[in-house]
Amino acid sequence: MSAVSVDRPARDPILYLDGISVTFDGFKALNALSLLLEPGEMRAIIGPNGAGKTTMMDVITGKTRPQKGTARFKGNLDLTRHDEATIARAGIGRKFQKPTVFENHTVFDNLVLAIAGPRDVFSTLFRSIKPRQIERIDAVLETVRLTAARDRPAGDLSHGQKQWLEIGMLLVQEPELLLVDEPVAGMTDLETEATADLLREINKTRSVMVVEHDMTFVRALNVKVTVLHEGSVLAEGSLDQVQSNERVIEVYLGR
Amino acid sequence: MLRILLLAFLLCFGLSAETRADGFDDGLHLLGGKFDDVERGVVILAGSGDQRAGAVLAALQDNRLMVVAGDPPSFFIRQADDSLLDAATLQPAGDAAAGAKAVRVNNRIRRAAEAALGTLNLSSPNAAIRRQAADAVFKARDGEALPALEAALAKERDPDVKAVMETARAAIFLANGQGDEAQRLQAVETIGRRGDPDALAMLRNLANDTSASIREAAAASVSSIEMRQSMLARVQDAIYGISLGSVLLLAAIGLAITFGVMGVINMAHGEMVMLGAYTTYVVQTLFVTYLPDAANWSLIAAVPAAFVVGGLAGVILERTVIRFLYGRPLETLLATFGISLILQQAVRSIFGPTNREVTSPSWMSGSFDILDGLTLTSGRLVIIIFCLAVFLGLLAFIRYSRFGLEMRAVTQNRRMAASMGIRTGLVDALTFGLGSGIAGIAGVALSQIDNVSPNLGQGYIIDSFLVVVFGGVGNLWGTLTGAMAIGIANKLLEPFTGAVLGKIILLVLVILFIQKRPRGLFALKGRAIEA
Amino acid sequence: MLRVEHINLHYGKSQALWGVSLAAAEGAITCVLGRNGVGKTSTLRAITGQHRPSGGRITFDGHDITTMAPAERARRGIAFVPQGREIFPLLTVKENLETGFGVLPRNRRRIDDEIFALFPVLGKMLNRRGGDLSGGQQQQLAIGRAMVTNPKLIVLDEPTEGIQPSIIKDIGNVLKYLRDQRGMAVLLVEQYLDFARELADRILVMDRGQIVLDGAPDKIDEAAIKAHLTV
Amino acid sequence: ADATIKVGILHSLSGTMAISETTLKDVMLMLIEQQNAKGGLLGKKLEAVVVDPASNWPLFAEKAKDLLEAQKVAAVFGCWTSVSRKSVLPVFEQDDGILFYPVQYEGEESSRNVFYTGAAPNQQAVPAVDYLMNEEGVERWVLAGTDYVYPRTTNKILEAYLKLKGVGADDIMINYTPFGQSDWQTIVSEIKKFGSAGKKTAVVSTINGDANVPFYKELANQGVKATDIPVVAFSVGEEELAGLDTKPLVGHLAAWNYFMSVDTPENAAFIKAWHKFIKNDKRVTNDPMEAHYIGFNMWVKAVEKAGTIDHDAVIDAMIGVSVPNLTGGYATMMPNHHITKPVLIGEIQGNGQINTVWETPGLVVGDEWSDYLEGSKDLIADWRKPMNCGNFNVKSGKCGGV
Amino acid sequence: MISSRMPFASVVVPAVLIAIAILVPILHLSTGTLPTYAVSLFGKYLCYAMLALALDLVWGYCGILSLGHAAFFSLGGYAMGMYLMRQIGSRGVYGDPILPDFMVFLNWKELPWYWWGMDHAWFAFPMIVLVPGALALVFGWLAFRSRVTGVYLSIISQAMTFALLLAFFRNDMGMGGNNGLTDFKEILGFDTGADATRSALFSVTAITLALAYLLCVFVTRSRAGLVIVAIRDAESRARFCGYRVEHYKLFVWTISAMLAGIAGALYVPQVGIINPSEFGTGNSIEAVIWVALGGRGTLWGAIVGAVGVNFVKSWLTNNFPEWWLFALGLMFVLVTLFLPKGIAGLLRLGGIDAFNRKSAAAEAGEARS
Ligand SMILES: Nc1ncnc2c1ncn2[C@@H]1O[C@H](COP(=O)(O)OP(=O)(O)OP(=O)(O)O)[C@@H](O)[C@H]1O
Ligand SMILES: Nc1ncnc2c1ncn2[C@@H]1O[C@H](COP(=O)(O)OP(=O)(O)OP(=O)(O)O)[C@@H](O)[C@H]1O
Ligand SMILES: [Mg+2]
Ligand SMILES: [Mg+2]
Repeated sequence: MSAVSVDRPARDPILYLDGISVTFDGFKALNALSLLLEPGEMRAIIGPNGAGKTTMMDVITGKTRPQKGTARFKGNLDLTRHDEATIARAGIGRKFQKPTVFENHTVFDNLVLAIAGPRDVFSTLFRSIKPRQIERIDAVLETVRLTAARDRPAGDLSHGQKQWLEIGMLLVQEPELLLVDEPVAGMTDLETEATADLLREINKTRSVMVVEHDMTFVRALNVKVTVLHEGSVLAEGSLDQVQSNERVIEVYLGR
Repeated sequence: MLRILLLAFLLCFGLSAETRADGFDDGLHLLGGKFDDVERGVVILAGSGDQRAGAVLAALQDNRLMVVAGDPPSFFIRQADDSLLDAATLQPAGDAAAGAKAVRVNNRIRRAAEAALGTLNLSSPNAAIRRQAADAVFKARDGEALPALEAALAKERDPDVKAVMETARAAIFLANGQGDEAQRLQAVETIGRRGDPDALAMLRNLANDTSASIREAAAASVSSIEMRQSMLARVQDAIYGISLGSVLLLAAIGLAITFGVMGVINMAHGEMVMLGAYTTYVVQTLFVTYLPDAANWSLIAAVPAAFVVGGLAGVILERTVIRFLYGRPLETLLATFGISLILQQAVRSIFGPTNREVTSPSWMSGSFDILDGLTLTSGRLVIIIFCLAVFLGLLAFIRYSRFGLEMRAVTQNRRMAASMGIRTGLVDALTFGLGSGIAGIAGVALSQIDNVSPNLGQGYIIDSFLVVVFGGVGNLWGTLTGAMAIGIANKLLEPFTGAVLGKIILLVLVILFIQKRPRGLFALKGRAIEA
Repeated sequence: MLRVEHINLHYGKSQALWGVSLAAAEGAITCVLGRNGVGKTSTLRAITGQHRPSGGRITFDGHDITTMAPAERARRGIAFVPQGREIFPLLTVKENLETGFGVLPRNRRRIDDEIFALFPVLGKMLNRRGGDLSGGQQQQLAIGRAMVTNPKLIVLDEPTEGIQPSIIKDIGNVLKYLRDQRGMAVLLVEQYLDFARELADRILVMDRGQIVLDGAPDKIDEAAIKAHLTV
Repeated sequence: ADATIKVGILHSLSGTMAISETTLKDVMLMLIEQQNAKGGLLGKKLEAVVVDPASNWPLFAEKAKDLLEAQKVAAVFGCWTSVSRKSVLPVFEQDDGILFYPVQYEGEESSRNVFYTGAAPNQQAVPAVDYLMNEEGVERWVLAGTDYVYPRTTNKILEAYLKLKGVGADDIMINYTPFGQSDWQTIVSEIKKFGSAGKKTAVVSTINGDANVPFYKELANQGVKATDIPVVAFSVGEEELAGLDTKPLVGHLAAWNYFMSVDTPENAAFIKAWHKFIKNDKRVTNDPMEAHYIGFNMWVKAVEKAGTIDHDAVIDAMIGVSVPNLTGGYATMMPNHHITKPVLIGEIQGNGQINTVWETPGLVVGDEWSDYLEGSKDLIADWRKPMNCGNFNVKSGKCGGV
Repeated sequence: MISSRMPFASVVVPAVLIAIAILVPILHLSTGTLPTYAVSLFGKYLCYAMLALALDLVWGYCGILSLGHAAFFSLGGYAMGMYLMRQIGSRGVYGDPILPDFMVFLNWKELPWYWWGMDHAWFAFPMIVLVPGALALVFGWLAFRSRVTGVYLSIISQAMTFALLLAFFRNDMGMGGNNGLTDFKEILGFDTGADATRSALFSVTAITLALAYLLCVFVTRSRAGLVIVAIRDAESRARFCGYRVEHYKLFVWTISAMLAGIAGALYVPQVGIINPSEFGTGNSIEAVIWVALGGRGTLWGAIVGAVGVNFVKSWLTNNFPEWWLFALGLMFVLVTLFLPKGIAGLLRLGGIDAFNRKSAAAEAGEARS
């Protein structure tokens, strides 16, 4: 178990995790995990089931408090100290592994809820949505191919459609850092390709962290890959590098 | 005072001039008169030394002495089997007893009879009766009983009874200023050993005693008793707390299943408890009519009966209403509220709106000393034990039985459980039945300490929910801890704040506590919950 | 073994399946493919009894099970690995596996070692609550749980979703093992075309609530499949 | 014009008070049936209008309004708790109705439209304390009650009275409990402790309703015997005892104006009729039932006297009306709208009955404004003309605050 | 949006309310066709409707099942009751110009501080919203901050109202104990018993209800309304969207408590008494039932539910005093079983059906072509 310790670079990384440990009833889900994401970078995270990928995202979004370690966003926001809402407002958006949408709201309203803008009671109470924003939503609906389902309750969508809706919500939220947990699970191969294109497109303006088990997809992203195992980083590098790593093959890819 | 003088006079007279043969008849005849006459009669009877006096006085005390008016009136003693004995001859009474009415007594007469019987019974061959008699003498602290007491003490072999008699003698010494200084000092010590409030009161009265040494001994004894008493008081409160906690627990266990495990906001829970209490009443009535000899054990028979009645009601309720509402927990609140109205009114229509009488069996009445000064009533003890037994049984059942596993699986994911081959309908019905059946059992216990009325359940519903939620929904240990914590806190607060304020403070504390632990004392943790 | 004949299925008033027919044979893997929202899960729901079809007939082992309760179907030998895992979150891994005992005779109630051999992580986490497992671990648990019941037909809804590559391979092997050694019928819903092609004895493609292609993997035209999987 | 005369019955048939009030509804139905059997009133049949205010106080007001305005009843018999009476009071005054209130209460009220047929504190509490003091030699007092107005007022009056009689503050313990209190362990043990100070101690209980059964069960279990510490209760009657095994409670006391055990021909006839009407010869009778019996007969007599059911006329005719009570005497309606009553002290028997052990030599007039309370000792009520006032201040010579 | 399915309700409901606010006094005072007791009775129903509306806002829209709304209702009621008590002045039975009667005979010497100022309408009326609002703010701040949700919140809100019930029962509280506050004489100088006052109170209630309804429509239709419903359905997801859930909850909760307070205040002069049993937990549950019966999550459903249930209850208690509990209980059960969306669901069914059939048919058409 080699914890890669990272010196703090001159320019603030967008995400800085150092020595993060999370323990559940004695079980170490994250073990002195350190990881660094540069602004504008896209990173793919892979690793065996239970390696701690989702838990890491939980830590970054403020859902889980680590017992040890530092987690900073853009150098100044201490992620271990703020709640989910603050962190989301600061510019971190997340797509969940299990699709979670607002089931009683229409697809359109789901996007309205996610769209960038002030989120305090006063503004939402007195300011209604602008035509420009509606256009944006409709554009995103096109992108995620849910235009036909615009006015249907999100709860009626199939599993995969919900995945797409969640991606759409991420798009309109316009966060600086996107955390995407298994975006192509339950998608067809062609959709997988489309998703990869979409993420690459997004990455032009934002930082992205993707968790995925689909190697074709990861390859299509063509970015640096970090392999987690048992709560810490096992390997890092290009996909080809890590794919040839013996340990990675042993614990993850299989022979 | 007058009474004592009179007694003293009569006793002296009676003792010195041998037993007056007609004392008994004089006394007996007076029993037919007004309260004052009766009281005089009691005193005369006690002094008569007659063999029959004991029987007559005992009968008088228990309202078993009957009179047929006349001049002189004739008296009869009603036996346990309702047959009558002639009081004067102690032979079975014939037609003479026709139209006999019970002799009216009041507390004064009961007290006089008790004191008189105490003196009379000091020489009873039965040790238990002697002990009782000595206790009565202790309570009356009647100086005139001293000679009889001394005589009895001299003969006494049983060490227990002897100790009680010595205490009684000590009390007489102290209360009436009898005995010499050494005896009185000895008495202070004896009484001090009792260490209870009675002793405290007696010793306090010695503060102005003529003898300095007695004053000092008494004062020392008083302060040590006071300290002990105030310590005991807290322990006593805690014991009461446990007892209250077990009542709360009993009322809440069923809800811990129907609400805690199944997630049904079961407003009819209280009515299931009520059904259990009414079952107890019905079972008792059946016993009294058909098996009067075993009536004392009807409560035992009521436990399974109440379980079946409550459980059946639960199963029916589940099959006809609740099962359509899974996944809509809040709607269950509405429907079960409606059911609770219906059940209450149904019971009101069937049994009438007034309370029903459920008697306590002899093995549940009375109280006993845990330590001297610390008492717990037997009924409460039985309830504590019963409650823990029910709790542990249920816990084991849920943990280790196949049904327990299926029950938990069904409540966590009904659809998937069905796909695993679990007959969810059956499991649901039985689970709800189990919870309701246990509520029924709680009703048996509550019938012992509370009203058996259509409103019985209403009194417990708020507390039950509070206990389950405070302990942490879905965790039986939480329910146990919650009930005990609330019970004990309540009883520790009560002496300081009074019952009303104590309860308010407790509620506020619970509210504040939930802020600290938003999922109760024994919160379920983990991803599944937080999502 | 399983025969689905012309079933329709409605959610409320909206229809999700339009006359779907398919069959799953003993000792064969039947694979259903299709885009998101075309009705794959709905078909499986009809088969496992979680949603009653509004028309058509389903027979299993020659018995009509169209309206049979899900638990009865399980008892007759249909096991289900649902989409979204549907783990019992507060039961331990062991207890999750044991829920399958209900359909077994008393003397057969044990968890085969092959399950732990296949999914070692389950053996390691026997006493952890199902809900606490990672997504992939849950998926493994769901498959293991279905195997416990020793079924005649095992129905899997996208079982590879969220599972690490090495285990996906293992799952493939398991399915083959179940088919070949146990002679089970396997009905598999997949999006992962390569995986499906490698395993399947027969491929069905769904689109908009209907079966649009049906045939052996080598007979069926790759381009036609792709066409239906594209938007 | 109407073929019948309507009589309103305003008793809770559901909710917490149903336990007490349902019986009173039944008694009223019986009395009305009996009156109709006698040929009705003013040549018309009486018709009972029963409503259910469901132990909900605002609902009492609503139902009262309905009875008076929509049903136009000639008189209403109803209420049990003080608060229900307080709730309907403005309605009766506004609509000029007639209410017969049959339950013992705290006094401090006199309305032109209400006839109080239950006991005022001086017809129950004070004589009971006298009895304990004189007959049982009690020197130390526990005043235990439910925390609401009736016990508060009664205890206030008793405290003043006891102090007047030379009882020291140390020898009085006052304890209040919430409604529906069901765990009495602490309080009973405190009472025991208080009572073991060497002075004869008694408990004066104004514990209300449902709380009594658990209280007495706890007394029995902790072995508090009447010969040691007698408990005298003002709200426990035969009906409440019916839910209890009274054998361990023999000798505890109750103070009322009527007991079922009273041996008079009127009472025997009443009990017989009651058993026949309710078709159950196990049912008991109690004091508020007698109060309704008296109230109803008074109203009948007053209507006959006035020759009309017109409210004003009947209200005026009521004063001075005298009817037999069930204990062998007469109840007379006084100008303050309270009636004369004998005060009986009884001891609980093993069979659930209460035997009279003491009785006031004559009848006691209900005293609406207590002589022992600061604010009310100067007030009197007299609804005869010309005074026609419920709170006349004898000091200032003015009627109330007006 | 939830409410957008019934857009015309937001016009119809206030219009109906305003219409009866005008019509009822006319019918009552000039033609006399409406008896006084009916006016007060319906006035009471409208107060309940406002309570139901308040509850629907927190429960139906925000998913907070409050079993403690009776507390806010009663506090508003007590504030009004205190004002009315002070208006009695020296007309009380003891003629004390300052102290209410219950204080006189329990020997209170002076007015406790919390009664100060309650004789002035300008001080007392704001208290009607401020007191329940403040309690809601404190309670809500504590509870929402530490993320107390679901049944835990329901039960502690019940504990809150139960504690208040016990507190107000105490005579030492200086609120009249069990007897509460009653025997009011006048409000703002008008005789509380006079027909004109009763009519006026009714109209004020109807208009207030209309305004409250519009306020609720505004809140639920706004974007904040969307957020509130989102919180109801997936609280933690809403957090990840960047919404401060506790602020939204606190906002809705406090508004709702204030509305409940106003409802209570209007209720008291119309029924003539406020007593601690109004705090009863049963009352809170009943209010929940009105909402559920009318249709949780539709504002007009809450109003219909409250008026409907209470009307039926009044009618049953008058006509079937022995059987009404059976009927009412059965009604609750049947409605839950057969009208899962309440009365509102029943009326809306037609609309939804049509919508679904159309879109399903459209899809089907596409699929076949
Ligand atoms: N609340 C919890 N209690 C106990 N164990 C937990 C808890 N949450 C997570 N774990 C454990 O922590 C480990 C990491 O889980 P995590 O969900 O982060 O894995 P992952 O890398 O996302 O896996 P996957 O690829 O399967 O989604 C797992 O072994 C899981 O069982
Ligand atoms: N519970 C439901 N209520 C209403 N409509 C539903 C429901 N579940 C699914 N649908 C609709 O039925 C159609 C088929 O859904 P289904 O879940 O069967 O798709 P699927 O083929 O399994 O898709 P995926 O690959 O995304 O899982 C979709 O249009 C979906 O929106
Ligand atoms: Mg994961
Ligand atoms: Mg699917």
